[in-house]
Amino acid sequence: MSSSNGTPSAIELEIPARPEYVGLARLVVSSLASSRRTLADDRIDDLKLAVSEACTNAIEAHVDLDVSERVLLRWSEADDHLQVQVEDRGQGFDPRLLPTHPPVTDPERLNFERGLGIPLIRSLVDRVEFDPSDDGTSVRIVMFCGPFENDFEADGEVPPPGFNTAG
Amino acid sequence: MSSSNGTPSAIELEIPARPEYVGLARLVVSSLASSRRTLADDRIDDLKLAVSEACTNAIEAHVDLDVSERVLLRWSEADDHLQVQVEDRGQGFDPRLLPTHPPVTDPERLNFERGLGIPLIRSLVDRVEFDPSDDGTSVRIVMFCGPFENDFEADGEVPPPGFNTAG
Amino acid sequence: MDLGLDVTEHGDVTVLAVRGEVDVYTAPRLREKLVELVSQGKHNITVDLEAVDFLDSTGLGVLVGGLKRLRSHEGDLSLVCTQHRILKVFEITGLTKVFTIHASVDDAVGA
Amino acid sequence: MDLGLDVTEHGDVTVLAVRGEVDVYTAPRLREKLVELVSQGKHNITVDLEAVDFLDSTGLGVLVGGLKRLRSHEGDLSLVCTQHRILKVFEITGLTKVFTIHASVDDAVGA
Ligand SMILES: Nc1ncnc2c1ncn2[C@@H]1O[C@H](COP(=O)(O)OP(=O)(O)O)[C@@H](O)[C@H]1O
Ligand SMILES: Nc1ncnc2c1ncn2[C@@H]1O[C@H](COP(=O)(O)OP(=O)(O)O)[C@@H](O)[C@H]1O
Repeated sequence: MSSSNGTPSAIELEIPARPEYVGLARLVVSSLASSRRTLADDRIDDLKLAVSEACTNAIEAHVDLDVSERVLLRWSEADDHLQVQVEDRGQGFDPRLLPTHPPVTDPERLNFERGLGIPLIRSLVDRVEFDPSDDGTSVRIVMFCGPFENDFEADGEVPPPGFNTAG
Repeated sequence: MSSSNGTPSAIELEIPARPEYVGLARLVVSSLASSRRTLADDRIDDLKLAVSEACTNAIEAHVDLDVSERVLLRWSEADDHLQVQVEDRGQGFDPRLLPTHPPVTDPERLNFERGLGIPLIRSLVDRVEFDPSDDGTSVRIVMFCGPFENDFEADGEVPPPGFNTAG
Repeated sequence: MDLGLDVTEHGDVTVLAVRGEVDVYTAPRLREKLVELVSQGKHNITVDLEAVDFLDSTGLGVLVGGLKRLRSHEGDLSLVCTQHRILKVFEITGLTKVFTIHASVDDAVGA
Repeated sequence: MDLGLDVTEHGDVTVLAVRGEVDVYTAPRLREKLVELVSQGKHNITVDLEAVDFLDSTGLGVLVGGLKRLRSHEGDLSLVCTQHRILKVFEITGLTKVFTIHASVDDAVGA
């Protein structure tokens, strides 16, 4: 039996750090989120995409390392929020040092095929924390729900900070 | 990160020992099994039901114990088979001492609302081993697939040993 | 995980249509509904399993318990089931010999 | 997890209809297909996303890469998308201003 450090009601999914398992992580998260009646369908989609991006980054962080490394997804719930933690054993990174993209109207914009994941996560969920260490990275994603849902609901149409869509 | 004892390609799902999570175990197993192209749809259904029965027993084994106990499901694959292990921390049991049911034509048969799970598992999968200990029970379920699939395919219409359907 | 339970009357037959997954989590609701129907004097019940996606031994146990309860009232509990994967569970456990299994609700209520 | 990729020709527009989930696992297949089409001289491509259930940043990256490649051939890559949850991903990233997004394949090939 693996270590169940933390909340007794947590659910853990541990997958090999390989692209074919990101779909399973999405399936588990959307199944758990939809049994949580207070989370609207489009917020479930947001959470699913954010977790998928975090898992993709976690898997890519292992690319140059031992292929037998694994990614852990930990789901937990509280009265007013639910939380998904994605842990990897990669080299870590400094989220403050990520480049920002040029404005979308700049022809240079097309040179950025990458780097869309973290801004997406930031804009889709209510709270995200990146906790890189020498042992790997832990990404903690929080969605408020239950009685407090409306207070915290983000408007998905507004470009988040980190994107420059100004002309 | 939880302990990844064993195969690097294993997938682990750890759930609280509560009835509402058996559906998640089924979802994960059927998703993994259907990405394994060599397992026919009705065999996926068989595996899903067998794993569900094993998880139900694992959860029931915790009923009188600490509710914070957890059930671990471990999926692994090899060339010619896939394996699902279900581990609990319950009191264990001796599978050889389970009662057999009276013939279905006996009116007494209706007194057996329970005890259908393990015979179902035995009949649905290619191999099952119960490994009870003082620390809990581990149930190992194996389905052959890939090039060897047909050799081992069970005929679901034949009542398995352990059931007495004779008149 | 939802369990749908719809009751309709067809002459002296009460049809309980079940929808979704019947397992250790949802089976108690099926049991309660059957107990409730019997206590309302419904002694001829057909459980329609056509919209059931999954049925495990807990579900079988509830159906066997319902049959037993109805027999003690001189009644009966029959099933409607044509789905191969659900029928298979009854076949393996020998319960096809215990329950009357109809191919449709029409069959069941006309029978 | 399957990714469906169907190519049809509509006059001088090549429509690539994508089905399923576009993520880090499947996006390489989409990229290869786009590269293949461009190397066959198809420089006016519409990617139909109506049957896509999921699209992440890897998928966005492949589409941006395709647009860039086609522009360098004086061509274009446009999209067909009306699904709210897919459109949203383009909106958040500002890519609605980079791609021409049509409401139907007819719109796209007539345009
Ligand atoms: N879990 C992680 N471990 C190590 N580096 C990471 C992790 N997540 C993100 N990064 C770094 O941050 C960069 C930006 O990530 P992201 O915005 O998701 O875009 P992309 O993955 O397309 O590059 C990545 O290229 C990577 O260098
Ligand atoms: N994992 C387990 N831990 C402890 N006891 C178990 C376990 N699995 C099965 N058993 C015992 O075996 C019995 C028969 O199990 P089963 O055939 O699944 O029927 P049921 O669960 O309906 O009783 C159970 O009642 C229980 O006493």
